[in-house]
This record gives sequence, C-alpha cells and structure tokens, in this order.
Amino acid sequence: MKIEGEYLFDGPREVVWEIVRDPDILATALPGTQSLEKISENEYQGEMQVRIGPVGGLFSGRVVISDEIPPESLTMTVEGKGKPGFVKGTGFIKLSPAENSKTQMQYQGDLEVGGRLASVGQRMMDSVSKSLLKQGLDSLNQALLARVSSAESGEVVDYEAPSEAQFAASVAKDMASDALASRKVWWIGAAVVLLIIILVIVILSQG
Amino acid sequence: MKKYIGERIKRNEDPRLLTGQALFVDDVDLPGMLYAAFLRSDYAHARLISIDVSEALQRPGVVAVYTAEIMGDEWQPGPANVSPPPTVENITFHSRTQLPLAKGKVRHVGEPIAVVVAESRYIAEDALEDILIEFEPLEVVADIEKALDPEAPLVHDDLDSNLAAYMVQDKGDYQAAKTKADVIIKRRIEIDRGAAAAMENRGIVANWEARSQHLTVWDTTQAPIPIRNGVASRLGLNQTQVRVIAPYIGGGFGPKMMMHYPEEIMIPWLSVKLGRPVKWIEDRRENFFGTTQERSQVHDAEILLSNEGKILGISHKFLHDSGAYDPYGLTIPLNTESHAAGAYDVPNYHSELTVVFTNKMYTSPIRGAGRPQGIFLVERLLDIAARELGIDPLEIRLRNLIPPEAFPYDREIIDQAFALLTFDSGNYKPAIEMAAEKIGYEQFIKEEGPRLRAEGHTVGIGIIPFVETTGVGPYEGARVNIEPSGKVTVATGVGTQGQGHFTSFAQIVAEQLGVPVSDIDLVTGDSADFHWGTGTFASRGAVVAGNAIHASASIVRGKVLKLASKLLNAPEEELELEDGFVRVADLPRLSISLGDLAAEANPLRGAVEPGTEPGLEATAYFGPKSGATAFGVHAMIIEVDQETLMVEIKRYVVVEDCGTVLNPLILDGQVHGGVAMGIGNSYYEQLIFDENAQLLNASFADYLIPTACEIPNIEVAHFVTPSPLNPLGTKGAGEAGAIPVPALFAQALENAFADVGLEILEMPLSPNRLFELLQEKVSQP
Amino acid sequence: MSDHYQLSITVNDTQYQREVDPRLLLSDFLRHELGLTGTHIGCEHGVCGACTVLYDGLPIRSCLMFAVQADGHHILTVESLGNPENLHVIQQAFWDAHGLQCGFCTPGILMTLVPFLENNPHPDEDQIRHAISGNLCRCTGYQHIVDAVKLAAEYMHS
Amino acid sequence: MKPPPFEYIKPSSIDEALVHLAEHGYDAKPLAGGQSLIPMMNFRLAQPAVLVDLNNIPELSFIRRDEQGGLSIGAMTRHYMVEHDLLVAERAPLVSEAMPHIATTQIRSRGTFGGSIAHADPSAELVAISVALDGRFQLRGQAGTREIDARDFFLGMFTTQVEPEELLVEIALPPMPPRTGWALKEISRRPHDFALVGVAALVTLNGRDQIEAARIVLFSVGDGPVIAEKAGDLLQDQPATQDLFRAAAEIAGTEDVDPSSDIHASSAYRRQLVKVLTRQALETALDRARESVN
Repeated sequence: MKIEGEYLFDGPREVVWEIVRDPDILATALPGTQSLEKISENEYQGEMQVRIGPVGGLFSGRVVISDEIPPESLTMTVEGKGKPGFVKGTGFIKLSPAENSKTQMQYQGDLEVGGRLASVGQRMMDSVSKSLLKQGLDSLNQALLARVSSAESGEVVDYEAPSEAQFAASVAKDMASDALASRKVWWIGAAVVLLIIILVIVILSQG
Repeated sequence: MKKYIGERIKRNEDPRLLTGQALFVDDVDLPGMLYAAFLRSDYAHARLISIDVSEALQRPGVVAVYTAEIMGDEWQPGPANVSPPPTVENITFHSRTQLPLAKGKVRHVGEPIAVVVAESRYIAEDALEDILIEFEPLEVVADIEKALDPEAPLVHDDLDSNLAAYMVQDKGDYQAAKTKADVIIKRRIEIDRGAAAAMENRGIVANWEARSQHLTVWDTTQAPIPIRNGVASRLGLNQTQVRVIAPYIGGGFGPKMMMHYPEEIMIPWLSVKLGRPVKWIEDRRENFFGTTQERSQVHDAEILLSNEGKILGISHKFLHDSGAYDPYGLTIPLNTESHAAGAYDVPNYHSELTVVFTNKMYTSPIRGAGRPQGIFLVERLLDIAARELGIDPLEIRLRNLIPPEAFPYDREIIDQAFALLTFDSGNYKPAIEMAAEKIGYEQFIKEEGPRLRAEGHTVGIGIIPFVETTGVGPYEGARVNIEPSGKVTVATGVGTQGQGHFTSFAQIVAEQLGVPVSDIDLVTGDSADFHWGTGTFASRGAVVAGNAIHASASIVRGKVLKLASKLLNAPEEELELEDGFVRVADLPRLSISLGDLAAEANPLRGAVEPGTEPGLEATAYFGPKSGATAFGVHAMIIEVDQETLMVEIKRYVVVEDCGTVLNPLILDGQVHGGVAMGIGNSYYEQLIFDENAQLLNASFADYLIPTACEIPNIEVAHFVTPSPLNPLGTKGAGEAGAIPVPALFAQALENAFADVGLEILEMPLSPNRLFELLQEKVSQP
Repeated sequence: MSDHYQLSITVNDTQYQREVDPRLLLSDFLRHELGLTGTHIGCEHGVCGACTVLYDGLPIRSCLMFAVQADGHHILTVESLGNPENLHVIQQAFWDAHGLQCGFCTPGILMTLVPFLENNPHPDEDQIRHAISGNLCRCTGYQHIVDAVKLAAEYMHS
Repeated sequence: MKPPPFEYIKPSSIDEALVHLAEHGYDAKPLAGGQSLIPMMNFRLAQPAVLVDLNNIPELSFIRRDEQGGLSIGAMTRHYMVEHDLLVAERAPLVSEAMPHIATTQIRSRGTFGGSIAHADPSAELVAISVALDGRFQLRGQAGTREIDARDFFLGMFTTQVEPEELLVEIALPPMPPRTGWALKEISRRPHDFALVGVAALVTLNGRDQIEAARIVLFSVGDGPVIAEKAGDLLQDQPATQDLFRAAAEIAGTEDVDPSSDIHASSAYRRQLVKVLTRQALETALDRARESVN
C-alpha cells in the first residue's frame, strides 16, 4: 500500500526538526506503550497494546532511521508484528523551507501488510491511512505552534495523558503534545501511527 | 415398456437433505474425538528460521503439536494427483507436489506450518496463537509475467527458474497460413483468479482402530477411491485397511477432487499417531488460503481470417499460473488449448503453453477448468474480427462452425487426458438458430435494440456457442444387485456433491429392470461398498459411471430374463419387466416379482449350476476410448446503467446439447448453477492479490458471490445429439453452464457500448473496472 | 476467565439444561452439544446464511450469537419442520420443484422462508429473491429455489 | 474461526452495566446486537477480556414520541422493530426508508439501532441519517448523563465520543421542519453489501416553493459521515430546478468529498457515484417536500 502526501507546518524547519528528542516522554505519552527502548543510535524498538474500537492486540514495532540529512530528510524503515498479522514499511520524509517561515513536508511511504490484517481489512485501508496521517500531522503542527508560542511566552506546555478513545481519535496529537522530544522518537510515533492505521483497517472489513 | 430415462423425476436424496438428516462430514461425531487446527503462513514467501511450540504444548486441553521437523522421517511430499504428462515432443514438466507441513520455507500465504490437536477446536485455535515463529521474509513471485525474469526469486530453490511446464501443439502450418491471410488480429487477453467457494468448506474425520488395524476416513472429496489409495500409500497401509467415505458433500466444483491436500494426509496420520479419532473442519478463512483456485492466464493471441470472415488459423502463446505447486499437472492449460478454437473448423492452430510457479495457492480445475479461458479467447477474437470485417457477430460464427458431416472431427492435438482430441458428434447450426430464435436476435438487432437506445436505454445483446470436452476416462465401475425384498441396490465409486446421482443413476437401472426409481438405493463414494473408480469431475459422472451402471444393469436384466423364462416356462423374448415384476407379455397373470426371483436365484438347497453365479447381481466397468464433446449456446440481453455501470440481465437463454438427457429437471438445475457461477466469474468474483501475493478479499464480505438478486431467470432448451461413444449416448453437462458466460458478458457489453467502441480483453470485470475502461475510451477515443 | 454458565434453552419445543463456555457459538452449541446437525456452518462471519435458525420466531445467524445469550429463549431449527416421511409444505415444495442440489445451504433457506411466507402469503418473484438474498447458494443459480417458494405459497393456500 | 475466551457479564439494568464498565474500563466491551463485534471475534481480530451483554436490559429498548413531534429510540431497540414501527414511519420516514438497506433480514433481527451508531462504521446508513436528521445522543456514565449532537459525535473511523465507562442509551430524532422531503439513495454490489456510496438528503421548501434549506449527508466516502456543505449552500434559497440539482451534485462529487479507493471502487468512481446519487436523492426529496401536506 502506497502512502503519499504533503503537509505545511506553521513553523521554521529547524524547529520542526528540533521539536523531537526524548523517547522516555513518548513512552508515557502513548497510551498502551509497554516498552520503548533505543537499541542503537538509529534503531528503536517498542511494544504497545493497541486498541481501536473493538479491535486490539499487542504489537511490537521496530523503527530504523537511515540516510538522514538534518534538518532536511530521512528514511525510516518500520516493522510491526502482532497476532493479527504484520506490517513492513519504508517511508521517506523531506522537509523544505516555505514562505513566511513555514515548512513544507513531503512524505512517501510503501507499506506491506500481511496476515488477517491484509485479508479482511481492505474496505477502507486508504481512507483510514489518509485521515490518521492527517490527524497525526495536524497534531504535530499544534505541538509545533505550542512550542513556538511557549518559546516566546516562556510558558511550559503541560501534558495531560489522554484517554485511549481520544488517543485513537487523534493519535499523534497526544504524542506531539509533549513528545516535544527526540527526532527519532517522532518517527517512532509515526511508526506507531502506521501500526495503528493498520489495526484500524482491520475493523473496517467487518459490518 | 415404461420409460425412466429422460423423465423429470424428483430426487431420491431430497427428503433427508431437506430435513437436516443427511450426513455431512462435520456431522460425524465419535467418542474421544480430538480437533485439529493448522497454523498457516502470513507470508507468501519466507524462510522458516525457528518454530517454538513449547508454550502451545503447555496449554490445558492441547494433546499434541506437530511441525515438519517433529514429524521427522514420516514427513514426505504429497503424491501427484494426476499422472504426469507423457514425454511427447518439446514438453518440459517439473513436478513439485504439496507438502503436509511446510519445511525450510513457506511458498504461499496460508501454507500450513504446524498443526495443533486439542480437546476442542476452540482450544486448538487458542494454542495456534501460542506458537512463535521466526520468519525471514523473501522476495515474492506475485506476477506471472515477471515469474520468468532471470532475476526473479525462485519458488523452488532446486529449480533454475520458475518454469513449471512448457509445451507446444500444432495443427496444420500456421506460419504458412499467415502469409495468405487477408486479416490478422492480435490481442493480449487476461483472465484472473477466482474461488470455487462451495458452501461447505473442506473437512476430514479420521478414525484409526488399533484393535482391527483399520482406518476409516470421512472426507469432503469428489474422488474417494484415489484418496483412499493415496492415504494408504502415504501411511504404509494396505488399501484394504483404509475405508474412505465421501458422505453428502456440500458442493464440489473441482477443488474437492483427488487433491491429497496437506490436511487430507495429516488428519489420518494424526489419528494413527494418537490412536484417537481426529476431526478437522476447514473454516471460510482457510478455504480462501488453503483450497485450490483457478483461471489466472495471460494469452498473446492471434487470429487469421479471409475477407469473407473464414478463420484460417488461430495462434496463442500463454502463461498459466500454477501457484506454489503443480500437483494437478497440465489439466487446466490443456483444456484451454482444447477449447481455444471453440466450435469452429480451424485448419491451422498453434499453441504454446508455459506454466509458471508463483507464491500463491496452487491451482486445480474449477467448474469449467481452463475451458472458459479458451472460449473467451476465440470468441473475443471473433467479435473483434466481425467488427473489422463488418460482419454480424452471429453470422461470422455460422460461417465457421464445424459442419455436421465433419464428425468425428479431429483437432489433431492432445487433450487433458493426453488422448487425441476428437469431437465425437454434433450438429451446431440448428442449436444456434434455436437460441437466436428464442432470444429474438434478429428482432433485437434490427428493431428493439435501436428503439430502446433511442429511448435512452443502454442495452446490449450477445450470443455465444461453445463446446465442452466431457466424460474422460479412465473408467468407472458399478455393482447392481436385486435384493429378496425386491429393492435394487447399486454401488459405484464416484462421489456425489449434489448432482442428483442417487436419482439419475437409479433411472438408468430402472430403465433396464422396470423397478420404480424410489425402490433403487444407490451407494456412492464409500470405498467399502465399491473400491474401484476415479471420481466425479470433468463432467464425467453421467457419462462414465452412468454407462458402467447401465452395463451392470443390463447383465442383471439378462440374468432375470434367463431365470424367469425357466420358472415361467416362457421364452425370454415374451417376457417384460415392469413395476418390479417379470410378466409374460400376453399372459399378465403369469408373473413373478423380482424379489422372489432374487430368492430363487440364491437357493438354500440344491446346487448352483456350474458356470452360473448365485443371486441377481452383476459388476461391470466402462472406460470410454475418448471423451464425448457436448455443445451449447448462451444468449443474453443486458441493460447497463450508463451512470453507475450496474448491469441488469434482462433475458438469458441457454440451448444445451449434452446428448441423451437422463433427467431434464436435474440437468436444468446443473445449467442454472453453472450460469450463476459464470456470472460471478464475469462481473462479481475476483481474488485480488497485492504485489506481495497477499490475498486482499478473503471473506464473503469482500469476495462477492452472486445472490438471488443478481442472477436472472434462465430459459433452458435442449437439443439432442447422442454420443456414439457410449451405449446411453450421454455427454457431460456439469460444467457447461459456466464456460461461455465471460465471453457472452464481454460481447453483450461491447454491443451495449458500441457507440464508444468499447473493447474488452479481460475478465472478470466489475462496475468499477468498466468505469475505468470507459474513461480510457473517453480520454483517448 | 471463561467459567461455564448454566444455560436453560428451548430448542424445537424441547427444554435443555447445559453448562456452556460463554464463548461457545450458538451454531456450535446446536450442532455439537445437542447433535442438531441440520443447521450448517458456511462462513462464521454472518454472510452466507447457512446457519440461519429462528430465535423467538425471528430468523438469525446462529454463528453471530453466543449460546449463553439464548438462555431462556426459544430456538427452532430445520429439524422442527418435518421428517422424511412427513415433510413440511415448504420442504415438500422444495422437493417437487428441485429447489436444492447439494442441500448444504437448504436448511438456512428454509428457516428464512418460514417467517417470510407467514408474513407474505402471496410473494412476487422480486420479493422472493430479496427474501433469500441473505442466503448464498452455489449450486442452483436460485431459479428452482424461487420456483419452490412460489409453489410453497400455493400449497399453503390450498 | 472460533472466538477467544472472555468473561461474560449479564447485567439487568443500565446502572448495573455501568458498574461493570467502570470496573473493567478498556478490558470490557459492551455487547449489543453483536452483528459486527462477533464476526470480529470469530476472526480473532477483537479479543475483549470482558463482554457486558446489554441484551437483558429492557429499559434500553423502546420507541417513544416526544412533545416536539419527534421521537426517541432506545439504544438496544432492534433494527426489525424500527423497520416495522408506524411511529418511526410517521415521524422519521428517512429512518424507515433506510432500514431495508441495513444488511440482511437475519442481521436486522438481532442488530440494534444504538449498536450500529456506536460502532460508527463510515458505511452505516444510520450514522449518516442521524446526522442528516440532527439527532441527539444521550450518553450515560456513573458520573451522569451527557447529550451530544450527532454531527459532533463521530470522531473518525469507528471512533466516537463514548468513553469506555459510558453507554449510548438513547437517540433523539427531532421532527423534520414543515414542507421537508427526504431521500436515501445508495449503490451496493449486492443487496446486503456495504454501500459503495450512499446519500441521505433532506430538502425543505419555503412558501415561495424555493429551497429554504437542503441537507446532504454522504456515507462510504471517508472515515465518517460527510456533510456536503458546499452543495447545500448552493441550493440555499434557490428555486429548485433540474440544472440546480445537477450543479449541486457536481459540487458534492468534486468539492465536498475526497473519497478513498479500495478493492471495490476507485476514488474517481466514487466521485461519479456521489454525483449520480446526490442528484437522484435531491429530486426524490423535492418531490416528497412538495407532496408533504404540512
């Protein structure tokens, strides 16, 4: 499955690139996250209990960051595995400066889905991925704005752990709202978004 | 004498089926029975690094878990299901048969890797989730056209390519004919995969009785005898130690043939191993991944014609997708070759078949079995030719039919049974005219069609003739016996899956013995009752088993007449058999019941004369020297919603010539069912795989089997050209209904969209696909 | 988890008491606990209709319900209709019109039709086809089934 | 395809059910009709630890008239009851019209009105219709009761405002304004399939036989019900003509939706269907608005 798109961030590229740092915060930010460890400089592994509507399962995800050219582009490879099946994917993300200190993101992803996930979840795979990615990026953008404004006002952005329902509704919002942390972590966040996309997809074949 | 053959007689089997009292495999319930579930691959192609079953074994209720490794020396690939092709000229064939459990690597999604045996199916499925497997994903062979690229990954590492088979067949001199052709039409034609999707999934119950050293297997198979033989050989048992019962079967359509599926070998093996009865019932998900599929082929086709529309030659090079293994040999592609010249007299024919391995479930014949692809090819080419030459589609077909005087007609190629393909008999033109008459072809072309279009309706008509090679050997047999009760018992080895054999076969016996059909009890598909035979497939039941039954019944009739003439003191020619009695024609009072006669034939005192046998029983066999070729014509009028591309079938007409008709009621039902499946194959049913050979629609929510609302009323008429190859004159009909439908659908759609010059070169279609094709037309007219 | 539950259920006018695992599907309960194997299982995701039975008089998918939920309720299966010697009129019509081939989907279709014909004594072809559109049949192409339903309606009036 | 094990709880009142939901939180799943949940469990895609069965709570099953001339429907009211209810036919004919499109007879015997809405399948007729009719949903938790408008209720694919310790208990459907016509149009491959595209439309006429307001809600075109705002605005205060409806349908198909592709229909084909069905729905709704006496 191909995922492709563009997104305009309301902040300068450096900040977009910088608002992501520390994995530990993310672990607490993502409900259901049971473990999240940094295996090597560019490799992260996580386990999370994901629930979307009635569908749930323990998913283990692995993210590898490669070819990164700060603050411009990088490639990420995602692998997720759970009882309902597996997901393998590669994503390329490019950030380029846009007018009035905004940032244009281009992303291309190719996702391979297998198992029950693939065989009964087709009815709306496309629309789920579209909408969840958009939600994720919107939320990240909000976090960006928060970061920018708080930088100006000096206020700290508080993080309030979301309910899983809110979480499922707008995955990355919660991540972003304080995973104002390590770059790698956001990509793990993105990986998780992908995993969740896949899980959501599963429900859709059912009526 | 009273007629039974050809009568619309109600089915003997129905009362039990209607009241839920007929035994299906899943109904078998034995004390101490265990339940199996298979762990299947999520990957289309991956190396098996490690399998850890320890946690599964810990789970309460789990009795055993097996993998290929745990099976040790007892692991061996399944047998080939049909004899490998003969070593004719330029033939390559690499036999790779299915495995009981995957070893080393998996070759398609759904391939069994491990089996759990537990006290209930629920627990067995729980335990599947306890098994941990480490896979190393490999590059996938998903596209048949890329399968032979030099850099393509190998499905079977020990072969140097994914080539499974290659074969060339020629009639006449195609290249020479090409130099003389006025018109040459070349097209690429593609047909994709579908599922048989019988309402009953597969299932096996095996019960090994150690004390009697005897194995009983209930199997949803169309071919119990070959399965009995295969199981016996795999388990190292004598054939007499194994009894295979094919009870009532919830639909077959091909994939339940003698496939020796992994489960068909594993379940009996497990029962012997564990000394307890073991049951495995396939669920619908498994059916989409673990039961054979069909139809995927890509043809580069060419037809040569004269300006008068006479076919000078047909040539096609094609790829057949065999999936991960090829246990069913060349049956499907050879069938395609046998039908790619349709019902036409084609002097020059060149065909090149290439079978490739891919990382998909392996294929085997499904109702039609390669024939729909062949008919689709020739009929598509003819429709395109008709347009180019400005000849009416029906007319160009009439100009090319094999004439009645040409029979037996030699195609000069070999068929699926490796016999020379000869059409035994036929009289095509009147049958086509009958169909054209019924659908009102002329009238629609000239008046109705134009009028409806003027009123804004998008309507189209189609009419397609087709042949079907049926009734192939090797043989079937039957035993007929008259009981002292006067009832007649008949036993044959073929399985039955709803074709009404309990009735149509009984009619054949009734015709000989003058016994009411309801007094004839048929046993079919139980190797304990009759253990010679092949099975019900390739539209062969009524032809091969039917004539074997006819042969045994005739012998019994002879015995009846002989004994009765002795007891009644009347010459045999003056005797007649009716209503269970033998009567002297002009002295009806002089009569004896068949029951009493049977008792007399098995005396308790005195001696049975030398050279004679006790009882009124006979066993006989029938093996046709070649298949009988049936013929049919389908015609259809459709209306398409121009905006939504939904298609409504306004009328559907079938004229069927399958030789002597045993029971028109049953035959009509067979035709209706075939047409319904053909409509599915044309506009609803398609197995959709992604580029990693993952099946994307493995449920009845996404794989669209037509309901009563999509299938029209079908008007069926019969035209009879008996086969000279068997005493009954029968030809097969089981698959016929499905064969021409894709070609018919394409023709009717092109007729409906003639104004935009729509050309259809693929099947199946869908409203979505039709929308795309029309968009393309609009964008580059 | 998954302790057993006491279940008291009336099937084909006979009362049964059973201990069941709450996850046991009604379809499996009928077939394997009570031995009423006339109800068939074709897909276990609610599309094919083979497992249709009457629950308090209404047609339902017995594969989409847990047996424990039927506690205190009335179930009718195909076994409640007739026997080979004495067929229910709908069964008789199916026999006379050749409304079945392999017979696997038939019990589900019969149980769908019982309430349908009670509520629609004079159905036209379109109504009949819609009524059975929740039951897949792979053998008959539906035509003889439709004929059988028309015939059944006639029988019911005479 | 056998469901995984779970703990089964069978409360006999809403309050009792809420106690269990609060206790088990995300581990528990309310079991309504189960016609979507149980297939998921049979596929082992859903594996809830606890099922709270709502089928023995009589107070959740009712159809009542309200003083404003609308009606309210209990969450556990079964589809077949709604389908054949005269009050629904009189006060919410759009609902009656939709009912036969919901799956099959066998599913409608068991499936529930609230269950379908809470499941929030973007292809579900009732999801779109509840938005078209400005429905209000009553959610009950131990903390108390809250009401949410249908248009704010659906957060996304299978996601609603309902928190794990809450239950959707009642759906209120206000009366349609006077001189309002309704229509539901959908296209599906087979009668009981999910619609490839569906449209619920309301058209209200003013005294001068112009369109006072038009509401077009599309389903199966995104991750939830989609209100065709631009098409609706175009129709506002306009005389109803064929050309206007065509224009509105065109806008709905091109600007109001961004449908996705799946194995049954491409995005382009869905846009085409949106245009066709929107036009047809508006025409039918207009005719009914003109027929309507009040």
